[in-house]
Amino acid sequence: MPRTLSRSKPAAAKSKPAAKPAAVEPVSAEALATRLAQFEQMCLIRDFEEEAERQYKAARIGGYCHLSSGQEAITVGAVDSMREQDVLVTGYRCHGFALARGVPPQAVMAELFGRRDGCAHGRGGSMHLLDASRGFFGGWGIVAGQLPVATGLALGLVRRRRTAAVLCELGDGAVNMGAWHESLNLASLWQLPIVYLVVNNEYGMGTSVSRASAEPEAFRRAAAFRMHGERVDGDDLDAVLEAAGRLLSIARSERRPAVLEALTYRYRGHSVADAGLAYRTREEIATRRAHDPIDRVAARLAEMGAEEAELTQARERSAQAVAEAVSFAEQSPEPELAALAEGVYAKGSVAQFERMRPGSPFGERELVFDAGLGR
Amino acid sequence: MPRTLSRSKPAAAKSKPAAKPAAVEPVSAEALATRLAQFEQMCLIRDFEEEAERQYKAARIGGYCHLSSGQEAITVGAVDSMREQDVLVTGYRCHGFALARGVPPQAVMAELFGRRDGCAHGRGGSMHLLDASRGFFGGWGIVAGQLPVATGLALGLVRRRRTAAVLCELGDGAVNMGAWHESLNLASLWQLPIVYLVVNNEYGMGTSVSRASAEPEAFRRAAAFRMHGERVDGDDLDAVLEAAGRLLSIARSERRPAVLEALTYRYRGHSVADAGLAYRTREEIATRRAHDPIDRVAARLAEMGAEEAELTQARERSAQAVAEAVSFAEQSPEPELAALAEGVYAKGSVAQFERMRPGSPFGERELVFDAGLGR
Amino acid sequence: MTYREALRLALREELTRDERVFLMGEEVGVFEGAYKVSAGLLAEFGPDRVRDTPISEEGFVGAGVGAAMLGERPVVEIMTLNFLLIAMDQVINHAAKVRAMFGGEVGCPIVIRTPNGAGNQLTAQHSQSFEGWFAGTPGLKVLAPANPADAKGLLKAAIRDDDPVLVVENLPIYKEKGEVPLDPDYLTPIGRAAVARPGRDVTLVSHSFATVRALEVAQRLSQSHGVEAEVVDLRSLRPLDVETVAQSVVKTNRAVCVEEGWPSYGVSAELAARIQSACFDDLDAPVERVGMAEVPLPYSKKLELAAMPGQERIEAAVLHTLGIA
Amino acid sequence: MTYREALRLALREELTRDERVFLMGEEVGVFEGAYKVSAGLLAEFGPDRVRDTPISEEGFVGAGVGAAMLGERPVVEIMTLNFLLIAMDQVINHAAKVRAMFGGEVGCPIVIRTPNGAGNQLTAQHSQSFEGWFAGTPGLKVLAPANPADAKGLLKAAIRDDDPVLVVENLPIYKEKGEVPLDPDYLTPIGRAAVARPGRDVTLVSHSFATVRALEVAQRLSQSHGVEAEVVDLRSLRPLDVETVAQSVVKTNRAVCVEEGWPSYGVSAELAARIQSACFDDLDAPVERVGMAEVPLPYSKKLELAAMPGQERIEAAVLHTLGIA
Ligand SMILES: Cc1ncc(C[n+]2csc(CCOP(=O)(O)OP(=O)(O)O)c2C)c(N)n1
Ligand SMILES: Cc1ncc(C[n+]2csc(CCOP(=O)(O)OP(=O)(O)O)c2C)c(N)n1
Ligand SMILES: [Mg+2]
Ligand SMILES: [Mg+2]
Repeated sequence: MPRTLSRSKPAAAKSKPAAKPAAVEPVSAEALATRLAQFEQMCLIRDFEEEAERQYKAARIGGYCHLSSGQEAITVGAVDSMREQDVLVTGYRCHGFALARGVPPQAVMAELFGRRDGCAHGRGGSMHLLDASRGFFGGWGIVAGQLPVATGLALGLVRRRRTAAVLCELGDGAVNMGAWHESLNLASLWQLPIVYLVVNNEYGMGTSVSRASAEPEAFRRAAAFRMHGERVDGDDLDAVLEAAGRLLSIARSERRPAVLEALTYRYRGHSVADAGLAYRTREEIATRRAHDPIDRVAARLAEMGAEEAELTQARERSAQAVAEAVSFAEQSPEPELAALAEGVYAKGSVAQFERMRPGSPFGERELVFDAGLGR
Repeated sequence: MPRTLSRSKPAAAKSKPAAKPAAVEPVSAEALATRLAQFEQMCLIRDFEEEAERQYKAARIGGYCHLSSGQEAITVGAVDSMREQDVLVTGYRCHGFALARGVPPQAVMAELFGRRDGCAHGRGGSMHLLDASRGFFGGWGIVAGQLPVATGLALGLVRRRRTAAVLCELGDGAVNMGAWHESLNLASLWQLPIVYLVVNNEYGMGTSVSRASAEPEAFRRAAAFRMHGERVDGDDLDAVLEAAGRLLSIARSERRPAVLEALTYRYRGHSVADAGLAYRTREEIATRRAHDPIDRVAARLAEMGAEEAELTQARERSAQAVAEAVSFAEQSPEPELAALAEGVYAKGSVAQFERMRPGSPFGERELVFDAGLGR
Repeated sequence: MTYREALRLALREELTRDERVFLMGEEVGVFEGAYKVSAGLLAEFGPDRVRDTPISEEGFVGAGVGAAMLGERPVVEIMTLNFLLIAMDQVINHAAKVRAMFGGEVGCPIVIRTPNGAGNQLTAQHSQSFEGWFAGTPGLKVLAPANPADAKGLLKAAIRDDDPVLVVENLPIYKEKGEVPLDPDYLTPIGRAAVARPGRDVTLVSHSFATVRALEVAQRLSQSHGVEAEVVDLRSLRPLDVETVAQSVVKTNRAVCVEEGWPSYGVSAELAARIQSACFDDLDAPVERVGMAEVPLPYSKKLELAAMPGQERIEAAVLHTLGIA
Repeated sequence: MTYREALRLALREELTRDERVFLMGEEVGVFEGAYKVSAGLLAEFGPDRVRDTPISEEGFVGAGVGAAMLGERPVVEIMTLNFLLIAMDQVINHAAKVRAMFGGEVGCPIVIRTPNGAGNQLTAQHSQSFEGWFAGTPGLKVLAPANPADAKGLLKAAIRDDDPVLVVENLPIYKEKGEVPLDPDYLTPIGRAAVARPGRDVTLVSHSFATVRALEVAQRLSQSHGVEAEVVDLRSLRPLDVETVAQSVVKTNRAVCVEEGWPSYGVSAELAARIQSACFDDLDAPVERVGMAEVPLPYSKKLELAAMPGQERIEAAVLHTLGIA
């Protein structure tokens, strides 16, 4: 698809042109190391997703399980453009984002296994990963429901006078929800530091973008809020890094929000339960796999002068990390029944609920009140 | 404000340019008669609103009562552009639209009085006028809530293969609701025959457009759906007639939806309860009143060669009609208590509810079941 | 035939019978339904009758309301009940109000069908049962079939009804099998509960998946304790057939209300309130309630199983009500 | 001081006490609040602390959720409870889920304050009381002050609470006057009902405006029939102080639950269910419920008055429960 720029935008005008392909620049050792690390992150995500699918089919992971194989360049490119103080919010297809943000694979796999050492202690599962210590505020399951929340996090950053921005991931299907409209209007009206990353993988479940959106070029919708919008090839790590880096820094320093639409493709079905063939052909998938984002980075690394061995080692380390994640998850204990109600309310709410016991539904006393409600 | 046209629009391009001011054309007797009738409608609306305010202050009208004084050119221009088969949907500021659509002033005033002969039999009041026989499907109170409904009415017209369109009125404040986004996307995606008429009276309650909308030129938001959008001076009857007529006929014949933003000003407060001075100045109101849309039509009529007497008679007839509406409303009986629950469910639902009586809340049997539930 | 197939048959029959009927929702066409209820219908009836929508619950539920006001018979699928929260304003403040607010001048014969329920570790945002909220809204009718025959009969009755009807289906029972009348005019009456299992010792009142569980428990109790529980399957939550429930309790003198949702302020609260009022002198024990533990449902299978109203918990509640153990 | 002024005082005190507290909502600033609760606060605290919003309930309620997750203390005003339907998904599927779904790692200390209630012929879309739906949602807390002192005490307690709290106010009582403690640290405890009027013959259980009505009726009955009704003002719907209700019923042996909303599947259903369970052996008569007639509220003053739970209907229910007349 063509990389067109939204016409509605001061920001685009001002912003410096996209960095030229790094190849023509002299490659610093540092640049090479960074790119290698990103390559390894992408491999880690791919390996992790493939392992998750195996574990799901082995019934050790339940619920909905949405994989992001094929979308790694967006994930790594966008998250690596974030600073430590920045905030990340995503939808339910969030394994890769969690890993890219540095959440240990063990904590992610343990969450998918529903174990106590999971990043949400087995309460959230695949769709609801988070790590507040790394500014990752979930992992949400209602399409577009994360947009108002992310917009509010950006408002929170402003109120706290932090020079930081929010990166909010959403899918191409989410841009038709009212929550998108209300969120972007607020973000632009209030000049909030937030970048809405539209991961356009061409389908929302079985519905192609053109069957769902009257304006299939989602980034153009930013203009309805006098907001900057642009589109990148989401399978080109350099392009994503450049665009996400630029838009996040504009958000941070000038408090100007933006929409970044990244084009990619989802290799697997919508979730592990979906074969993903009812609405697209095997050929289509094969064609896309032929331009695999990980292979493309590998090729760039070769150009940059990386040794084949370095790539192999990176691949091995990621495979290793995933294997360790699995054994960690296996060993992590299940949550205690006696803590079923812990975390439903803030600690210290016990007294508030004490007088609610009489006439409780059957079992409520033991299961909820005695199991830590408000504790 | 400047009358700019949306740039995103094939339709605008195709559509014939706005009709030149009628003055330079030879004025046919018919044209004169039509314009005189419209003048009378505008007077009727103005007189009706002023009477409604008096009656409200005399406590014969209750609830919320939203007047449209100053907005008559939009109301009459848009509604007179409709065909008999077309469908009208509005928000709560709907007295004028009901009258323009031909609902007898008596039925409207009786509704405001909460009487049996009101167009909603005293059940709806000021915000919920309707007349299905004239294709007026309400009269809705939730901001932007009428948009999905109107969009569905347009879908219904298509399914019934009617060559007709929906005119959906909304305010400038409603364009920031998610329902606007979802409705316009559906209308454009499904090519529905509907024109969204944004009555931009500069304020949503006490909030000016620029304080609420990141894109204060609402019509531009149509572009986010590859939909035609344009703006007219809503106080210029000719301009409204031309634009509304053109867009409705495109909707009817080509099934292309559109947004028509009409600029106007609300003379009175948001509702009769609001003095309307906390957020704007007396001067501002005075300036706007100086360009009164009714006076402007009167001037046009003079140019067209209408006799002063004809205008006076029109004014007298409208005053007369309002006076008659009041006495009709006064004489109309109140709804019967014994019919409190009639119309809550379709006739014939009685048997379905019969077995719900045991253990009913106190009074439910007499008040609801015996008062016509499902009858 | 399965519950899913029964729903599909109902849709096919009504689409065939009445031109005004059309389906609308996310993935109902090309994808054949997120849970395959509408499989084959797009091919059979075409895109005007089986309409895929963008993800815009507020928009297309409202579109259904508008189309219904014009006399069409939209059947709107919401992928799961949880997502209906997004269209809440269109359902509660529009669909439910149309007829009464406009003085009976217009109707709104829309059907919204959607599965509720938990299980399968779908976690807090995807495991809820809000049907009581709709059942508490005058202007709406709410149905909840618990078996294939009623799935067909109630959905067809809903589509032919002149008022807005919410048909609450249930994920876990889509695959349940049962006899289904093939007569295309077979309808299950709205506002009539069914005695799903006769008994004399205690009345279990339930709807949707809870009825399936209640029947299993009744079976077990008959064997294990010789307790004969009568199971009243509500089928309809508004109108609510209190008459049938009361007749049963007058006979058994004890009642346990089972629901998959949270009992506090839930469906079982209304049942307990009705029963204590209608059968005050007949009750030998307080009306008991069993439902979902009152926490946002956790992902962990272990916690989820513990939180749900499973056979063990229902059985314990019944025995408790009977003063046994 | 009026109920409205008490709310304003609570807001002013908390805005002064804690930098993290800020108000957000339609017309809360320049317009000083659709019902003037926030009058003067924009002038005093400025636009960052008192933030006008576009008409976008889903957007700004969600924005409150996000800000709260970061540790801010947003107090979001919804013009009336009816409009909260538009933000339903953000309240039920987001605010209420944050803490539990994320394993206790993040909190969501948001306050949503909004008036419910009917009267003044606002008609079907603007006269509703949905607080029971929120009270039935684990993860939320729901408060409903019935007098100025509690309006101040509960709103302050809500703002200081670490969980999402819905504070249901009431249009007709904004103007009611009463004593209000001026101590800036005076809080009304969450989860504690109040015996608003002691009595021995029957217990009236209510919240919000229904408590005002219940007290009037209790007064009248004392004079007209020498009946001494005890009035329990719930103040908190979740947590629900059943203990106080039960203690009263154990004493009076009769209960009438009064609410302004529709009783079926409403707040009074939960109360009746709890009372019949907690006080089974103490009840001399079925728990009675009085509320809004179950129809979308009509505009006509005559019909509206008849539909609402007025003094006459409440009094009749009490006498009926007492077996008098
Ligand atoms: C409001 C809502 N409606 C429906 C769903 C069910 N659902 C889950 S994911 C999905 C498709 C979303 O597609 P897209 O936004 O493109 O994201 P992707 O899955 O491609 O990453 C749907 C319809 C939901 N979770 N929330
Ligand atoms: C969803 C919703 N939020 C808030 C309100 C309260 N309200 C009624 S009218 C109004 C302002 C609407 O302004 P606008 O759309 O410009 O229409 P106008 O009143 O100017 O005709 C508001 C906030 C409502 N009715 N619905
Ligand atoms: Mg997608
Ligand atoms: Mg306006």
